[in-house]
Amino acid sequence: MALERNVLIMEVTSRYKVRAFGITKDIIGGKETVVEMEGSTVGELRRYLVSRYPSLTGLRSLFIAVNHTYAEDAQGLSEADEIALIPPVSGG
Amino acid sequence: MALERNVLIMEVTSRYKVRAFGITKDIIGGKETVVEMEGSTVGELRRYLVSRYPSLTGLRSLFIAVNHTYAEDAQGLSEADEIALIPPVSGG
Amino acid sequence: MIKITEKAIDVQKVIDTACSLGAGAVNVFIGTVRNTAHAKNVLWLEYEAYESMAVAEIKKIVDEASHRWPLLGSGVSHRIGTLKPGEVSVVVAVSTPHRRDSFEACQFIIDNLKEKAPIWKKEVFEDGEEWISAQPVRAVEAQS
Amino acid sequence: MIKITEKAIDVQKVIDTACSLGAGAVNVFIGTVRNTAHAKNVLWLEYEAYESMAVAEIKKIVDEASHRWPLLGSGVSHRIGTLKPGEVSVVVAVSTPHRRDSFEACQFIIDNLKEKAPIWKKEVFEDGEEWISAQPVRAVEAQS
Repeated sequence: MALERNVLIMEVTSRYKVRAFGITKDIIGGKETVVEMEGSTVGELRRYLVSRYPSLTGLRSLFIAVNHTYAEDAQGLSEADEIALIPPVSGG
Repeated sequence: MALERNVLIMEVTSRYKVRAFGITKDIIGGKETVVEMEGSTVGELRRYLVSRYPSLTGLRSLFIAVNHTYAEDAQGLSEADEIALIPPVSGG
Repeated sequence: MIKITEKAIDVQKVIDTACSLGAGAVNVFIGTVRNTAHAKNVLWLEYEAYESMAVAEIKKIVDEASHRWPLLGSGVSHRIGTLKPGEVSVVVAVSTPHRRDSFEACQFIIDNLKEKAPIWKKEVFEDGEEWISAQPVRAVEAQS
Repeated sequence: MIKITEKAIDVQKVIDTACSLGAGAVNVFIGTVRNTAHAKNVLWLEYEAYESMAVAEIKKIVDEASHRWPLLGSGVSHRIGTLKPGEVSVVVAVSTPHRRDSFEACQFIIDNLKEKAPIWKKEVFEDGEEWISAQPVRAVEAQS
């Protein structure tokens, strides 16, 4: 615990809540996961998730939404953002 | 009457009932008119009607339907046919 | 189902007629009476049809559509008589397995119906009335 | 009106939302659950949505449509939860002064909704289930 607090103070590791929908719910095993990682962009989050859940690479596409909007990989993240995994959509 | 019967026997004059719709109802002054004329094609009927009701030439188009189908001018008519004037349609 | 009727059209019923369990797509066109025409207020419209021929012509159009697209069901209902602004004058509904076909087939049917079905409308204004598209001088204004 | 709902969609209500007295044309697209997919019998579908984002994305699409076409009214309702064959999954309705625009705008909205709205369906067969279009190998078969 002391170590973790120390890391947070150094602002190297961030903690993001990530919601999952459709097939990504099956892949990550739930509706939400918490990611603690170094890095603060959508692209970094994507690489982190793909390394933790390799099955994500089997999807036809994988977008990440930040605050209800499709996000580019370069976009920065803050811990308060609502982040979601968007596998290929199939509404209609 | 004697004359008329004589003419019919000679098969020169035919008697067609012609229904009218839309603006042609206003032009011929009713839902139906009876035409007695020499001639037995749609084209001849059209020329007869236009000479009797010159306002018909002011229409954007004028089709004649025979037995519920648009007819060409060369088509022959028989007295039993259901004949109708079709001014420009505007349904929908 | 092809119908010419003096009664208000039940849109849902026309849709139900067109639906099919094998269809994934239903497209519906609804024509309604606009409250203005040529910048004048329309009080009401009078629709008239040569009913037996109108049904026959619309049937030909629907048959042609079902040759061009994989129609699984269709319904066409056209109202006649007096219609006020906002009221439904015509409903065309078609169902197909996939959506693009449903749009194309529905548009084909309404486009051809407007061009060929012997149905006429007269617009009634405060200061007169007029059979739509009947005379050349009016033809340009009345396009819709 | 843009709505994501677990209840059966009342098609007429969506149409009513889209209607306008100045409109002459209403186009409606209705998506229904087909009873077969990939030549297998579909028992039911499970629809899931990221609701807040789905509403936001659909709103963007409708706004874009109203820049491109003279929309006088619109309504979009998408159902989620368990749907059986024949049930309505989505309704899009738009009204415009003239009919061509209504077809184009309605098709634009449903095409974009299917491409962008975060909504997912899982087909449930007798022998298994599958998230539609999720995996590359399925992508070709599942096009509709």
